[in-house]
Amino acid sequence: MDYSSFLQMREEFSLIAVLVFLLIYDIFAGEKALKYFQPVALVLFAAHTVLNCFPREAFEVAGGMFQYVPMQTYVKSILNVGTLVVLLQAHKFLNEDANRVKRGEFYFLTLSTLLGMYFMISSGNFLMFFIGLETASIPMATLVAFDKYSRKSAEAGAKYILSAVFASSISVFGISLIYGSTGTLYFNDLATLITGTPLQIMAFVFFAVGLFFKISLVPFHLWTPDVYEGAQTNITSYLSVISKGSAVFVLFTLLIKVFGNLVAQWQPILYGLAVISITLANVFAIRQQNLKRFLAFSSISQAGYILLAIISGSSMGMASLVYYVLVYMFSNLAAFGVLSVIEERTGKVKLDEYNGLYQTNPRLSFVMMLALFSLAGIPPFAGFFSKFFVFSAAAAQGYYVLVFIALLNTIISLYYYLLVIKAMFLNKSENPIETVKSDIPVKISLVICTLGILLVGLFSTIYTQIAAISFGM
Amino acid sequence: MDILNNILAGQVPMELYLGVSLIMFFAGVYGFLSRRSMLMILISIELMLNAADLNFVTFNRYLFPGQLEGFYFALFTIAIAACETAVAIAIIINIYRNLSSVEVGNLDQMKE
Amino acid sequence: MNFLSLFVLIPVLMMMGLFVSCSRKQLQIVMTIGASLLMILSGILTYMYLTDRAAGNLATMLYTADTVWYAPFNIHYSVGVDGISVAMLILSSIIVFTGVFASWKIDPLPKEFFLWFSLLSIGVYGFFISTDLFTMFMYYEIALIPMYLLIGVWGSGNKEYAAMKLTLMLMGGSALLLVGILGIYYASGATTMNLLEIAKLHNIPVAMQYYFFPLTFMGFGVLGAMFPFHTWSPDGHASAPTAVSMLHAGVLMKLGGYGCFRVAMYLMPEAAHEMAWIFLLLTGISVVYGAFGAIHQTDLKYINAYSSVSHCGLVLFAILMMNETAATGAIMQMLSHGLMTALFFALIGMIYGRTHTRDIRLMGGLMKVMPFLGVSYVIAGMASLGLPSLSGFVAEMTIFVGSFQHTDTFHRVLTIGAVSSIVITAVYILRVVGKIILGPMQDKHHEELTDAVWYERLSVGVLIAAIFAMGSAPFWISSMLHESVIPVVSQLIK
Amino acid sequence: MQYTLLILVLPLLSFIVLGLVDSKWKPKVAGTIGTVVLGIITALSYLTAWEYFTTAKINGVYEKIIPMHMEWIRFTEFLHIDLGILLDPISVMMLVVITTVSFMVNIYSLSYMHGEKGFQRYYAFLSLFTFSMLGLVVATNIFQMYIFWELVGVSSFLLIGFYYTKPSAVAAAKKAFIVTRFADLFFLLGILVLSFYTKTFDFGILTAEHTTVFAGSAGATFLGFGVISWAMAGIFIGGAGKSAMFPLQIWLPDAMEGPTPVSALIHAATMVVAGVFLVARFFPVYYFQTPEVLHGVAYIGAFTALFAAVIACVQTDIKRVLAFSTISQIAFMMVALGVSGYEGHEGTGFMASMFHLFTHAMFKALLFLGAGSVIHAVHSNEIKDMGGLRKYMPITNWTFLIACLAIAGIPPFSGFFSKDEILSASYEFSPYIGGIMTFVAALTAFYMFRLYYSIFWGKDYTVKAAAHGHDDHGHGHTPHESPFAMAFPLVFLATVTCFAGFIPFGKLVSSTGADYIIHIDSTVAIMSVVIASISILVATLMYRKPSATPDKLEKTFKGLHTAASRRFYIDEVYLFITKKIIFNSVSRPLAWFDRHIIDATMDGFANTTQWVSVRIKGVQSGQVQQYAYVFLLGTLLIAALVFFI
Repeated sequence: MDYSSFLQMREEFSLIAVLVFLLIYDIFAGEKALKYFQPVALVLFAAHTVLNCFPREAFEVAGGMFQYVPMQTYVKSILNVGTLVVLLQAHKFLNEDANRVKRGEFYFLTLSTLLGMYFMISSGNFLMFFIGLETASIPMATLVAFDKYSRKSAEAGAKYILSAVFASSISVFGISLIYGSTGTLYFNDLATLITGTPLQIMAFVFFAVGLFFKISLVPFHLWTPDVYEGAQTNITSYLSVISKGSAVFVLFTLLIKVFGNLVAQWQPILYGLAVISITLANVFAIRQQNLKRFLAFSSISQAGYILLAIISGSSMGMASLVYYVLVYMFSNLAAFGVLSVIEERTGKVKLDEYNGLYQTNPRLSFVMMLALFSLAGIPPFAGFFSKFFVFSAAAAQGYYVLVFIALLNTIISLYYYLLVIKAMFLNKSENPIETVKSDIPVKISLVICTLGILLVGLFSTIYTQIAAISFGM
Repeated sequence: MDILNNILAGQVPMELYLGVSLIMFFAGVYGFLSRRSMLMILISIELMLNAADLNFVTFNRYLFPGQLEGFYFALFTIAIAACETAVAIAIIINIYRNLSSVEVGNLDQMKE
Repeated sequence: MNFLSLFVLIPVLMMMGLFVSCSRKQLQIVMTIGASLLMILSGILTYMYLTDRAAGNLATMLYTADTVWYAPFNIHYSVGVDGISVAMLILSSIIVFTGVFASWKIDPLPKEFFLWFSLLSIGVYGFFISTDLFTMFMYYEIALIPMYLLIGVWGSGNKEYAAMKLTLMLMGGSALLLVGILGIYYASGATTMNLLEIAKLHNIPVAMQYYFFPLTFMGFGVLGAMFPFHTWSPDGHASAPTAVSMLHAGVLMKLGGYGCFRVAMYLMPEAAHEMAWIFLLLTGISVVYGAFGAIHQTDLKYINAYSSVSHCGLVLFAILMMNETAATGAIMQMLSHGLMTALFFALIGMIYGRTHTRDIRLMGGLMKVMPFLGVSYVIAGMASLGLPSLSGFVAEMTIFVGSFQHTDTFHRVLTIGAVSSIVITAVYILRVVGKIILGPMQDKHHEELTDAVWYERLSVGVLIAAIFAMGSAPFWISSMLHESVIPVVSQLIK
Repeated sequence: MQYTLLILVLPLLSFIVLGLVDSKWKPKVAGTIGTVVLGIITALSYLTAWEYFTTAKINGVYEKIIPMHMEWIRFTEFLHIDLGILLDPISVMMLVVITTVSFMVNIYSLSYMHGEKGFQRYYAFLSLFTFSMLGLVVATNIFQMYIFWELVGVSSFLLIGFYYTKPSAVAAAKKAFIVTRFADLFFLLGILVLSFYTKTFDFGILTAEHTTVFAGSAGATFLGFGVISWAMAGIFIGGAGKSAMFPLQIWLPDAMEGPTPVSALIHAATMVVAGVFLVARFFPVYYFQTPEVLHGVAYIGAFTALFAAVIACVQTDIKRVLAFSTISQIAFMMVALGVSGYEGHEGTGFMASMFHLFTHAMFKALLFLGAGSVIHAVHSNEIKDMGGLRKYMPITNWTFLIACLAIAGIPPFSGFFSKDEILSASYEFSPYIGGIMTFVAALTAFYMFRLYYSIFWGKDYTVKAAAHGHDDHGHGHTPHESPFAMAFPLVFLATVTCFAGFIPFGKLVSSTGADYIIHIDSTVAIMSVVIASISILVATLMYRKPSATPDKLEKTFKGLHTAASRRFYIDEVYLFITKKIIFNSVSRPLAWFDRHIIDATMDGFANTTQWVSVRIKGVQSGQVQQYAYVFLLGTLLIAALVFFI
């Protein structure tokens, strides 16, 4: 066997190299060298991001265990950028005395989950997929419970790990049934072997809920707000964007590649899930006082919108999905970034504590507003374009009613996004949040996000690039 | 009686294994839903995962004897389950430190 | 780069200029220069348009330019103008210009105010120059959102409720609209988003039109304050700051009528024919209902908002009559209503700024202390109730005559109903004029009030001049519009 | 005759200039500008009239001349509003009337309005009015007429509300505008219907004798009447609104809140006869196409004449008396049109109507100016504050008397000639109408002389003023004759009134344009003179000296008297309709409906969402086992649905 073909898994090896280097650095470096740990880590990761952002020819490794298509480069790059932004935002948090000793772990765990996602995305076999999935979710639990002195964090960690394991066991059970009915775990073979027998449908449902859990669709979403609230804000943002982004992409590829024959089954399922996810999450969101919970519900409804792209099952859907994830990443990370800065410095996360924020922190409020407008789908921000494309993809397949329901929901979502904007800009406060000073990495991260929000929509090249290779999906 | 004879003859039919695994799986589910202690819940999850492993192994042995995919999957699952348990136990210990209890019902600070 | 894009570019540059300016004076300079440039630009455009038309250029749209934007969706950035857009651009420029002066001393946060104001004008201008469904929709939404903050921060009264209501209802409209637009795009074969090309294809199946026509029409109709989706208008306009009310009632509501005409009717003529009667009833109700609603109000802005419901209802009403004259009248009514309602809101804002009340029961005899504003108010009122030589008359008469030429009795009877609104209009206009401008002084404190200052006079003066100009010399604008509605109407008659 | 354009343009310019400069110029300058402009256009009008009546006759018929014409706005292929000047006998006659009266009023106002705040504005408005009214009469098409019709309405509104701080003036202005606007609605609808069937607005085409434009409407009926009848009825209602025909007369008495010269100009001589002019303009259409409507005009006119005359007998405000008298006299003109035939002798009514319009304009303006002079002197409108003024104001006294005699129909004053023609036309049409009109003529004579005696005779003036102590102006103030600027118009108009009857009017104005020889029907003439004389005599007996007879009569016919002095409660009916029905029963519920149904529905969506949000918060219980439970249920539900659907 020619192992040299393994070298084609460039992204993964590059990430492993970063990972291992940082682990060794953290363990063996002296006190003085550790000062530069974060800058080194960030630079390394940035280099990794830049080096791996060019798509290559499609290939397979290990007999189809690992399958690469160019689109994955984009997805992975999006995840890379997102992770980089999260790391930048976490810079200050990790420099605090209590956390300094743990920052090696933080990087290691974060990058491990990312590695898991890489494998999940590129998997060509259910075993590979499952390993990737678990690699992505188990370290995540430790990240959620990162602050070991906080009860909330511990509670969130427990909830996350229990729910995640519960979901993955159901999922594994489903995989086992698939195996039983077909005799193979390779995606390439499965595509023809899955013919729609009742057992296979059952297996599909069992398997799929595991991913629905990851994407946090209603009714598999209940863990989301609690975990988002309990976890440290930067981790929440990681969870909400990177973890979810990889899962939706995988869901789409699996539905097309593996379960293409079950399209008559999964389209109505997704239809229903999209409707209730969007609606219920929105209804929950309007009442939230804690901004992290609020964004949790918002991200659930965003996931519902993404389903509109998946449901179309077309290459246009694929392109709009990836684009949506990209835009969603910028917007959500911007919102979480502002949130984390303020929580970090003042400990305030309640909606009414944000009253009058514009008076004291005009720039942060402005970024927050852009992010929320983008999430709500208001032009000229990128969110408008991504929503439009997603709707367009669904409408192209004739799902006008679904699009209509989703659009009606945008009204509700606009309402609660405006509640935050109202708090920041309109409401007056006796003691507003004091002016906070954000450090340079956070500033960079917010600038990246803002530029993303402003420019990704207006410059069509990004979408056209994505769309150009979505046909080879 | 055929089944019993078969079993006695050392030829256990596949359905029986699958039945056991199904019972294990739902026992695990039931345990997850009803147990108070987080440790018991973890054990229930192990049951569920093991049920899946049993499925893999059974299918491999009975239906596709020429290959090893199911066995491998079971092996990997066991390993992953171990990781999960390790992390979960760590978190439960952390919970215990914070709450002096491992009752899952106490995890209700964040809701609505 | 097509020179039409300057209409969008100038506000963008204005925003940049505002961003770097640091004193009120600088803000004012930036805004004045920008608004004047826009005025000049629309003047030049009008001149060029008229000369080109006179030279025999018969294209549906002039100065078209087309740049591919999102190729996979056939989204192009395509611009072009015909007489209707030219008219609307003039209107927008006038109102932006006067709006700047009407909010000369806006407080607090002038910088932010003008920034949002400029963003709003980007939306408005962009909408009118676009010929692409997507960009049109995009600009439409761009124009909606600044409203929230403009009303919420700088408004008065129950502003937060009003701002929220306005934004959400208009978003509701745009939700309907987006489905309609997607439907149009895909039902026409998903080959182009360009209005003109879709119209040329004319291949949307009639069965599909039955779904998408009402969606599109209602979507735009919400912004056009069509009954029963008009309730955002009274609250929203009442709470908005002066310049925003002006721009919103004056231009933004016209987006609704323009869109109904340009998109809904133009692209789906068969359904328009079949379903017009439903909307005719609704808009007919708007016309009368708005007028009656205005009679009972006591807040000046509410009165004007209901009057806008009535007048804008007339716009949609006329469009649905589907003949050239009525359609021309509709566009003229848009212009005329835009001008006079802007004038109204400007005056109300100025009066409110002095008396700190808008309740007509608490004011009286203001003519005595502020003759300029008083006279202007009377002129605005007269324009609104359709006095000849002011703009309202020509517009309304074109609509009435046009509508009445409809061969169907049902339409003519409806027209009679709509015509009756002119009496009701007179009633509420005169009620207000009689109450606050004329009559004895109600409040002793009002004796000390002062008349308008120069920037207010400028703002009001420009609007009045425009109203007079349109009212006394309607022929050129009427013929400019007339030849531009022909493509749409001929599509409908086919 | 291009210069006729100047007749329109000059007052417009004068309005714009005076309106813009407002109080920046001295009152005197503004007044002079206004008056001089009026003087010029009066001269031009006379020139026009002279030139027209001397040259425009072709084959014995006066032709229509259109010296100026432009397209203003085009609606459809056929329909377009033009602005132009149409000269024909009636419009030329109107030019003369309007400019003359307006000129007189301008001169008069120089003194009457002296020292008023807003003097410049007043002159601006007067110019505006003159412009609009002139535009109305020279209109070449019905829409041009409608345009100026509205402008006239608004200038009337502005002038009635000239004393804008006075609530009653504002209310009166509003009322006038809204009532006429209501009538204009029907006018407009009439135009719309008419133009829909005839495809033209043009008077020339519509009123041509053998026109074919009505062919298209043949057989088209609505509720049993031809559509053209409806259209022409609508147009008549428009005219009735302006001319204060029953039941739209209510605004005119209130309009007396305006300055008295304005009443003279607008509400006596010119604007109020616009309705008559309108019917006259459309006379061929009425006559040939819709005779039933024309008869309706006659009946409504007759009723109005009687109705107004009865009320005029009991009013105590001198301007109100004159106002009702105006209504009554305009009704005379309407009747005359209504009963008129078309050609030759048949056309008496038309000619008489125009003639009466002309004479009435002069003597009614004179009456109002005279009344203004009196009011100027005693600072009151009420009859009871006057009396015995003949000693103080001889010129006013004499001119007023001449006007009274004219309106009463005593020869040789102008009113006699025109009224006599009307009466004889009425008798030819129907003896009943004739009888009613004669009775009205008698009433006219009675109430005019009641008025005349109450002002200039009766009790001595100063006594009353003293008795009426609270009147600050009246107290201790001796009335004196008005200055020259006021006296001159009185004298001028009186002169005209004396001699206008001898103008060979029939030669100038007739329904066909051909000569019409006036011949006085001696029976009718003698009868009317006798009856008028008797009425005057009765009035003389009752009012010349203070006597108890009026009070006694008042007591005897208490019901009638009260009803008449309350104007037969028509105002109350209107108030009921507007206040109770429109405002309280339509508008208020509508506002409520808007707020609590429509708006509440929209809010309801929001509130429902909020409510649901609160209700379902229990789902998010915080218990991880419950989450798993929901998770499992969701899975099984999906599985079940996939299998069973």
